[in-house]
Amino acid sequence: MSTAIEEHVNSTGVDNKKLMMWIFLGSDCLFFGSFISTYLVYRNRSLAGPYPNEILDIPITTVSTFVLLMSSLAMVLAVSYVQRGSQVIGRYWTLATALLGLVFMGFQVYEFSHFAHLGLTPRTNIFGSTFFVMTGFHGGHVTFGVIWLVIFAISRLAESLKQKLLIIGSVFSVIIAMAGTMMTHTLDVIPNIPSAVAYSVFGIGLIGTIGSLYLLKTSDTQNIESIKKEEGNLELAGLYWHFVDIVWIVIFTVVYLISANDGAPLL
Amino acid sequence: MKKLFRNIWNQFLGHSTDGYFRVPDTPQDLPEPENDTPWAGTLKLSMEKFNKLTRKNGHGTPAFYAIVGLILAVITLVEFLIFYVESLGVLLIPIMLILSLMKFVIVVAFFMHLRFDNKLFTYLFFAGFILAAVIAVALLVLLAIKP
Amino acid sequence: MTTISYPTLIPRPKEYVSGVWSWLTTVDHKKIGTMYGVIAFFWFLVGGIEALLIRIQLSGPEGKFLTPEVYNQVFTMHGTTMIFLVVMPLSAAFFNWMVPLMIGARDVAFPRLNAFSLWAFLFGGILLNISWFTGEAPNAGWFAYAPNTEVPFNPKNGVTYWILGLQVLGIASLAAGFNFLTTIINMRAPGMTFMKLPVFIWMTAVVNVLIVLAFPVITVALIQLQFDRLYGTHFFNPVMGGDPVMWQHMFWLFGHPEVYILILPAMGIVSEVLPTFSKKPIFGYPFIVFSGIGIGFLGWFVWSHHMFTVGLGPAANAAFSISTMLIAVPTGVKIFNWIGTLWGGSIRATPALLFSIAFIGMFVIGGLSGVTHAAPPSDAQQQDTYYVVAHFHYVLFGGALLGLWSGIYYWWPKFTGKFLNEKIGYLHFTVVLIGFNITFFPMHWLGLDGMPRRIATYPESMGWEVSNLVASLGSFILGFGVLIFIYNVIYSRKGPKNAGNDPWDGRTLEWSIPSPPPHYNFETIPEVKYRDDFWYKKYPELANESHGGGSGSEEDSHGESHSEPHMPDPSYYPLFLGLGMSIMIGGFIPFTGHWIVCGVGLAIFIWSFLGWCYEPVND
Amino acid sequence: MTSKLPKYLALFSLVWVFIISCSPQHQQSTFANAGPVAQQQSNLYYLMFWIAALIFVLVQGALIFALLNFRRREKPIPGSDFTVPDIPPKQVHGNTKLEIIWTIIPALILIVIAVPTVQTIYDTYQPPEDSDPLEVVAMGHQWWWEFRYPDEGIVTANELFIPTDRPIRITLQSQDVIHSFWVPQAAGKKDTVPGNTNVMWLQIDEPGNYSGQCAEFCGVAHARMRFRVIAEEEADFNTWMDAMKTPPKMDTSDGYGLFLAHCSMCHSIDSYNEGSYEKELTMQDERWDDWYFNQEESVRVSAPNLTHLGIRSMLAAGQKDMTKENLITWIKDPSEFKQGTRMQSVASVYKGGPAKLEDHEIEAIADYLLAQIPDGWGVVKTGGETEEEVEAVVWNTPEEHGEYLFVNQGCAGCHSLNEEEVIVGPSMYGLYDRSGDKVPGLSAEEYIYQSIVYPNEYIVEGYPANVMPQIFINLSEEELQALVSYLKTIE
Repeated sequence: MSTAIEEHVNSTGVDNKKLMMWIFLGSDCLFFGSFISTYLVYRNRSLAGPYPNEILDIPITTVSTFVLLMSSLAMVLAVSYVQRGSQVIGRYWTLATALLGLVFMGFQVYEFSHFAHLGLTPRTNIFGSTFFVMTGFHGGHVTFGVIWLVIFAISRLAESLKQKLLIIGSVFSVIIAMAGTMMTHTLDVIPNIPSAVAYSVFGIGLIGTIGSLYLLKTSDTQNIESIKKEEGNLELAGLYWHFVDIVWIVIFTVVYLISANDGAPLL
Repeated sequence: MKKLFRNIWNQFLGHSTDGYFRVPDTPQDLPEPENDTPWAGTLKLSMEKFNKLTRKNGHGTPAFYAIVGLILAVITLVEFLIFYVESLGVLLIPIMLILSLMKFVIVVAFFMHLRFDNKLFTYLFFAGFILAAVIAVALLVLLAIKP
Repeated sequence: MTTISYPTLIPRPKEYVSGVWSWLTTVDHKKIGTMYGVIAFFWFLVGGIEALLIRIQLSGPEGKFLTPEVYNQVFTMHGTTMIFLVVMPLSAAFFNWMVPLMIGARDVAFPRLNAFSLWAFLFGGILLNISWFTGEAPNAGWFAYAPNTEVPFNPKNGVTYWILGLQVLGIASLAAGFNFLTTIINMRAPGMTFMKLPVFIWMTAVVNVLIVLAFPVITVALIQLQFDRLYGTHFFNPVMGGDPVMWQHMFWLFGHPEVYILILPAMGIVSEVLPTFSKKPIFGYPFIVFSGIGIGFLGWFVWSHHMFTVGLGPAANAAFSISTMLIAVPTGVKIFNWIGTLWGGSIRATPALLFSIAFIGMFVIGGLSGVTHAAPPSDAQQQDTYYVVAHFHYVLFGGALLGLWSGIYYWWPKFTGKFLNEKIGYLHFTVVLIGFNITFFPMHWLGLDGMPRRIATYPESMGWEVSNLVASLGSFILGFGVLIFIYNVIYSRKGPKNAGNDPWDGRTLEWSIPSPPPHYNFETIPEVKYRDDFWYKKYPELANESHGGGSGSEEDSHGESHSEPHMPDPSYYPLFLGLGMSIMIGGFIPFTGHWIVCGVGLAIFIWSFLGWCYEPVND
Repeated sequence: MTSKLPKYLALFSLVWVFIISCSPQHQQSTFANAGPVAQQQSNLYYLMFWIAALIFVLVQGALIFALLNFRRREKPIPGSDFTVPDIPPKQVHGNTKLEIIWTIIPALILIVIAVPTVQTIYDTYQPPEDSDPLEVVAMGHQWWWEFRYPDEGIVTANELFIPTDRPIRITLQSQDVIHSFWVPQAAGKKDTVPGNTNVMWLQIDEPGNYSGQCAEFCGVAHARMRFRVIAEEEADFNTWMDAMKTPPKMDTSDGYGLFLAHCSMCHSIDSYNEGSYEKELTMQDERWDDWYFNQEESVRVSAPNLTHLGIRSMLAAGQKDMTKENLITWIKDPSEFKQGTRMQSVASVYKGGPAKLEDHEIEAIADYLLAQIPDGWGVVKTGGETEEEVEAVVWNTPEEHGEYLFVNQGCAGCHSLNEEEVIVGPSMYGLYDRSGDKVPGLSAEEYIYQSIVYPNEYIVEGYPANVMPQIFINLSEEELQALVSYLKTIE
């Protein structure tokens, strides 16, 4: 039975999904490009403190940048091993990537909470608005990537359903705890978001359902075709993850290295 | 003159003659380095090393990726150190931009395999990236100028 | 193949469902295209009624037909509807129908994603229009200039509806953009190199590149405005250091490519219709293609010409003025090439051709008036007046919509196997063209006579009464023309199947298959040797004088499997994913209990996402 | 034949529409140029128009010619039974030379347009260097215009007086949303963007009234945001400027008190005094802040300065002529002329509906406002009203005098005499008893005196600052003392 249309007609010899991933990344460049442009345009325009030079902590962020870079390294190793056929080693590296991603998110949660503690929230000034919304959306990308990678990793690593649920459960409770901390510290100053609880419930619902049902599925379909598909998908996840990394490279440069000394605007 | 530039460009980017971003399969495919340039020998040597580290089908060895990762880490460290050099003044911004652009290119070229992959991807991705950069610069210029 | 056991929670439709569900669950690009067309036409009627309301209000001085508040809502929704719910999706209907047929593919690259973008478009439009029923329709113009859209000046939810509706529509457009680009790049029939693509496909590719690159910008701007409105940030709030000009830049960075997103598909259609009905290949194919690409490219560097009066300074104004004028060059090249195509041809004046000719004629008027406000000093008198209204209606109605109508008359036999009645078609064409010119031509004068846009009423002594009355009368003639078209559709639907596979003596691949096409389109994927391959297969003797390819395919001819083509099965999940996403996004509008709505949407979203994951690998 | 008829119809209707539209030029016509800026702008337009007209004729001509000339004809061959067969025409794919020509020609035409365009951009950007421009600040408000003459210290609204034959440099500002300043006969428009300051210039050569309008969509009453530019000879203009600094005749009618009680929180009426320019600027900012940051409860918002309203010709941002009937209608229910005004939605005397005033009170306010004309200015017709006899009132005691003033100066509009009743300001009940220890160092009398003259020096807890008008400083010393002694008696 001849099936998948894309296998028959393929003008350029590349996979449709990979092609679309690259188009998506090109498009996402504009997405983050717009956020970064906004940040740059609004540099030095805050009318009230705290200003970047009172808030930003370069050493800590350098460490978190390093962590994200290393997660990229882990990611490329994961893809490399899986493509050479070393499924298990590849999955370990995938898990390592996800964990490094989690650590990076931890840094971000700390940073958000700390800033809120120092009096900088999205509502404080224009620096707060641009900073939180931009890094927040980057953090959202990271979170999505971590979920994607964890599901990949455990689809092979864990043997029983019980183990899978255990791993996925623990990773997700970490994410939920982080999100909860972030909400309570920074975002609950935003009046329209009711409470961290509602978000955590949404989060548990979303993640739990996706996770467990996906697991049920993958345990059913361990055949050659699905492995092939997973390999392809891991490569896509890798592209996505590296993209998140390079976005952070730019944000780190623009927000931290270049403008960390910005004080009150000279009017 | 034009030919010389094209040669350097091809060597630098590893274009094969058919215009694809593809590392030549064997060192013999490399164009002969020109003897009258002082760096010719170095280039050949490093390309051999590079080809040894990257496999034919466009996937690097773990060692290769580890080296790339190390380079990235070092650049980050350098950035961190430069940040505290106070005498730089205005120069800080271009230096930082160049360093981070290096990191950016390294990740895209090697981790995302863009250097070894179909050049179509390069066009698609950099269409977005360059446009985003142009927009950022244009907005900065437009909103910074107050008549 | 292993059989997969499905959890009962996530059902799949049977392979051949019928009735309503066959439409709701379809992933077939032709059915999706049809639905795009029907839904967009429904919105066209809605937007048209809004336009008539505007014209009634303005038909005389001191109009009391609408209150200023309602008037603002009507013109905002008219603009938003016509751009996002009519012209874009009508173009998308043609993309859906024609892209696979013209490149010789059996479907688009991601059929389910395609269905998803249809449903997201439908629900996005509904979300936007729900605001009418809560009495809070958006009232700040389709451009939504901050700070008029910030809470202090606009405390009702209208602008929030607008923001979130546009986000959903943006997701729909992006999904479609990724899909069509992948399809065009990767699913061309063997031998069909880029320079052998039909011009319409080229324009589709350019449009989708623009969509993919421009929509993220407006997405970010909308996110920022949404945070301003709902969560108290200060992106566009001048009191806290935000800059309203930044909104304008971001909006027009999207908005100007958007203009080309609207017009280029029509240009593509015209470039298909003219050669067919003059029995000549398109004149200067590479120039037509590259000027299309040039327009798309230059479209990125002219956005500030919408902002000449904002005070960017003389240098920026001069730079953007010149870059804007540059666009006239590729546009002119296109127009001359179209005339060149007609020249010396054997022209058959069907309604499709007449609409295409009218497209060129009206578009020239719109283009020339466009040049007059590419010059900032002259634009200072024209900006925000009815002169601009006249200009962009000549481009978007006289241009885009006439072009799309041309496409409808041209491809209707392919869609349905029946012709649209030609006599009624002439009548439709005449009434629309006359009504259109009577409506919009006086607006040139009104604008130069000092009548600003977006005013709900005007005093008696201004001397604008006659022209406004004429325009209002014209708008009803125009509306009558649309009714004629509807009658034509109904009339033709009742008629017999009278169109063969190739009723117009067509040139491109879609005419080589039955009308309407089978669900798998091509029994065997055709091998392409020439540009306009089908034409030269019919008239091999003409191929000698051609230079539209002919050097043979550079690519290897693929081995073709001749088994019965298997197409992807229908699926519930694109529909429910779109529904869940729209409900979830709509749940951000701050009405009482909106988080519950958001949660319900999220639940539907998750369920359908999972269902989607369970779809078989090979479809 | 059938297919030709529609074309002629179309052509005919086009011509008809064109003739109908091109009626004579009107008051906002961009062709009736009154000054050099508008002149240059329309010169550029004419240049482009004629080039465009030429291209239009050529392209449409070629199009129609091609359509008519290259029709597929299946006509019979004369003298035979055969028709000309439908053979495909010569398959022409293109012509590179032709393509290059029609790429270059438009480019050349565009150069012809671009050069004068850039020149005009720079020419119309700044007033000529050797000129002595009059500085004016135009502020767009929702939905009216404020005009300031910083060099002269004059603030006015909705009517911009300018001298002829002299460049006017206009600084454009806004606090609320984006508006656009446009006097079509004088110059193209430019936006007033909050947070950004724009500059434009114009010049008018002939004396006269020129109408202008906000051209950027700015909310509900956008269509009603008009204004008028009144160009006068230099001498007449100077007369006007002097008049703006001359106070009107002293007026202590009922209308004055009612105005103070209900209108003076937002509208200044005394900008002829020394130093009132700076005061008005601060007051306007305070009103704006009060509304912006406190929208739920605010009763104040930026409002037009009404000084010498009697000499203005238009009412409600250029909506109606300034007659007594119109003014009464306007005060009674602003939405008659203009829906959505901030006055109606914010001020406590309206709060969304018609004015909570008796008809005779409204009439009194209208009379009072129309009587606001500089002393010595020509007599203004106020709808046929004759001057009323003002009865001489004699007071026996300062307390009686004070009571009269309390009612007629508008104090009673905000301050009640009953315990615990709050109208706007604090109740005056038992004032004397609690005044002594409010401010250390001030006796009760001194404190009351200060609170009347400088109300912001001390604000009673629970009441907003800057609400009480700071105009009682204009009362005579005798009147102030009378007020104080009256207030002491309220127990």
